[in-house]
Amino acid sequence: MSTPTGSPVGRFLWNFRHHPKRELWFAWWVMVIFYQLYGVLFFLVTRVQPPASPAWDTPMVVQWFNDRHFGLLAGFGVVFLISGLCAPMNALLAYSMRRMSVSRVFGYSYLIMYSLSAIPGMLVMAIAMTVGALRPDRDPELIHWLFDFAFLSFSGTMGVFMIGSLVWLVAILIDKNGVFPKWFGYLGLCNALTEVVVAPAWIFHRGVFAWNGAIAWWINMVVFVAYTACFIVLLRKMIEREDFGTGPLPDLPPKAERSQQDSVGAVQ
Amino acid sequence: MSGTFNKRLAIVWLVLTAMTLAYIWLDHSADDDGVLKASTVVTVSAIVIALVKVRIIFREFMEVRHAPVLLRHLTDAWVVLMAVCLLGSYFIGSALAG
Amino acid sequence: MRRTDGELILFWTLPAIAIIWVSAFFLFPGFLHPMSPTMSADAVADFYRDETARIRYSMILFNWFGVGLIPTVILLAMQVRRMAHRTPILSYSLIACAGGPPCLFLIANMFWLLGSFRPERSPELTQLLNDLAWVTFTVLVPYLIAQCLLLALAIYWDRQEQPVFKMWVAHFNVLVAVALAPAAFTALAFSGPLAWNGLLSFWVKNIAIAAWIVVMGVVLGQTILRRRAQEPVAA
Amino acid sequence: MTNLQEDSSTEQFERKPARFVPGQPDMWVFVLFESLLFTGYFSVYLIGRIQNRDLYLHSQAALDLRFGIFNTIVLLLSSWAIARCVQASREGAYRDALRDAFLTIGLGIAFLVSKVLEWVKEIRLGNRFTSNEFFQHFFFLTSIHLLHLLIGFVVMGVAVYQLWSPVRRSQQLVETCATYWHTVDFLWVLIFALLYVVR
Repeated sequence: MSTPTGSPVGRFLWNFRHHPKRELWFAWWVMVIFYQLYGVLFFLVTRVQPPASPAWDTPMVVQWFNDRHFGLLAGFGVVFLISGLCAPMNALLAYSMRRMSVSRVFGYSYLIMYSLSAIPGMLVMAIAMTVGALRPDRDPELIHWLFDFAFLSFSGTMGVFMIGSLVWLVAILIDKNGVFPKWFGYLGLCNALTEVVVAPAWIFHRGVFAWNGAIAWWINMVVFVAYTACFIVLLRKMIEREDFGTGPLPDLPPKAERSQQDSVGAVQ
Repeated sequence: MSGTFNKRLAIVWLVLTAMTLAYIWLDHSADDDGVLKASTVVTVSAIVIALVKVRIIFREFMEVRHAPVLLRHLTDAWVVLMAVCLLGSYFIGSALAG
Repeated sequence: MRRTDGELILFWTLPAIAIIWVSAFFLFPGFLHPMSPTMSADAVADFYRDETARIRYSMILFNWFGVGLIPTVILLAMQVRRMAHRTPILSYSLIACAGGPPCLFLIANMFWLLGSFRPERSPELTQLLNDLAWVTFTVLVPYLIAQCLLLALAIYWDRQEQPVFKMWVAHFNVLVAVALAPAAFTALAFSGPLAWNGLLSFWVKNIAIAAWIVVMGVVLGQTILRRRAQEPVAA
Repeated sequence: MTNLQEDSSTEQFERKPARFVPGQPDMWVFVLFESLLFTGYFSVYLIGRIQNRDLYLHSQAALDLRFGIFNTIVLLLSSWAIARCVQASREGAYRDALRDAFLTIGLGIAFLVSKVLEWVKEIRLGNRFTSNEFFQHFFFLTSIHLLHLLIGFVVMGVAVYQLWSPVRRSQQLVETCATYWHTVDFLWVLIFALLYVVR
């Protein structure tokens, strides 16, 4: 086994094949790419987020679908292509719990809960939106029904994410290996509580609690983005600190030593 | 030691309760003869009293009084931030509503 | 030593499931020839009215056995566990992928069954259920694509004297993933290869799934048998 | 856990003169983040209120200020009790600390009961979650706060569990639990002022 050669591509290929943490880094990058694509696809390509208003009348909804016809069909096509990316991402989160000093039950529960979370989280919406955009000449009432189905399945099904955050936060709080800082556990509680707050979307057609409302959507989105950004950074730290042991995760050495150690690690 | 601490906590509680009871007077003074009316003075005083209570809870009950400078400044900043947000949304909202 | 009792039983459910799936596939009148997305609402309603019985029975069969592939996928995930990896991330990922396709398929299955439950309803509604069923059925590829690519990656990374799977299995899985990909974009066209009855979205996708089941079934069987032959020596 | 305990007991003597954060500093991230989140909810409420003053004023008149005052005083009492509990446990008086912890839980239950009675009263009057904008906010803010209180019972369970047995008694965890409980208290102080008193 040779050490990495000079060119960046060569280095990348070497690391991809031989780096001791290749599986962890792979899953981490998949997660980063997934969230980037998620943002681009939902906000820019399909433009279904920020959400349309549930208060609209039927002609308005049909107009909304017509404006986005191609974007919806192509964008959700890409969604169908890539939503399998969440599998390595959830595997990494489950792995973080496996690395803690807690029962394996936590990691497996989280893995199973989140393995299907993409279905209520985005795929049902994608299917309903695709069918809605499929035939612009369909009975407008039916298009309106698909519109409700899409947004409510997307915003209104949060149990998976609430219970999932709770499982993760309990694991973090009782963990003695220091895989995550405790404050992230408490932040998980904030996130779980905002998942409760979207439930009124099932009840209101307008106002701050509707699925596009200031409280049910905007404030929740801010919390969700903050939470996601935190765990992406913290998982990166976890991978950097990983020693493949079972005891407490060591802290990162200071920067100067780290670069030296990296090259040693690479030689190993 | 225990005595002085508990006495201090009791006084804090009394102050907080007195401030809560002040709301009754505030509430009565708001309406003339049972006619409901909006009042900026009542709104602003209610919010300010509440935030003062929050700061007392921070300082005394949550022991920020003894905490490092960073936490003391951070909690004070938070009280100011809440005041700015609440009063700001009230006044800007009023200005927009006309 | 990890217990392996019953692995073979689970493995031999695969041909049984395959036979049931193939029979249900041919029993469903809408698969041969696949229904066109250009059919009018009335034509779709007539189809559900005329073929009610075959739709119901074939879909009930699928409803029973739709989840039948899960043991095979988990057996694959267990083989990945034995590979020369430092973390269980890839086998976790395969476990995370296992439930997705049956779940999506069950949604499609429900829409077909609902369509045939009251075929006398307004044609517009039957067409809506039919669209939902076909779109869901055609786009259920994301977990399958991820599964193939992850398995391929796991095999590429399995660097040891005697790898669990041979390298060509990885190449085959990448090929299957590529064959499945176009189906995700089926909604973009009503006719031609992308349409849900077209060459890419229907024939290539379903033949790729069938080929994957057959090839991976054989490979998996060989691997399990080989390991069982070696195990007494190792233990 | 034993580590934590040793840390906190050795620290105990040096602590008084030195400045310290009560409990896990991590809990303060929750306190600050959650109060920011509620500030968001409150701002949305105030802006909604200004756009529809009369509706809010008339709906607000259906609230009973006595419930609000009673609830606030009960929660302030519970905060006082948990603050005493922290002091007692810091000085090693665990029996007193336990008594104060149970007192806190009891006062929390009193708040819960009074809150539910108030909801029943409002619903009998015909003021439901879906009645109008004011009651949307009223039921939303009170119920999300009550959810925090219910979580608070779990948190107090942790505190009691720590105080119960001599082999545990992590002062740090008790203080962390207290910080959470005070958060429930001060959020209610704000909610009370905004729902019942603001005009």
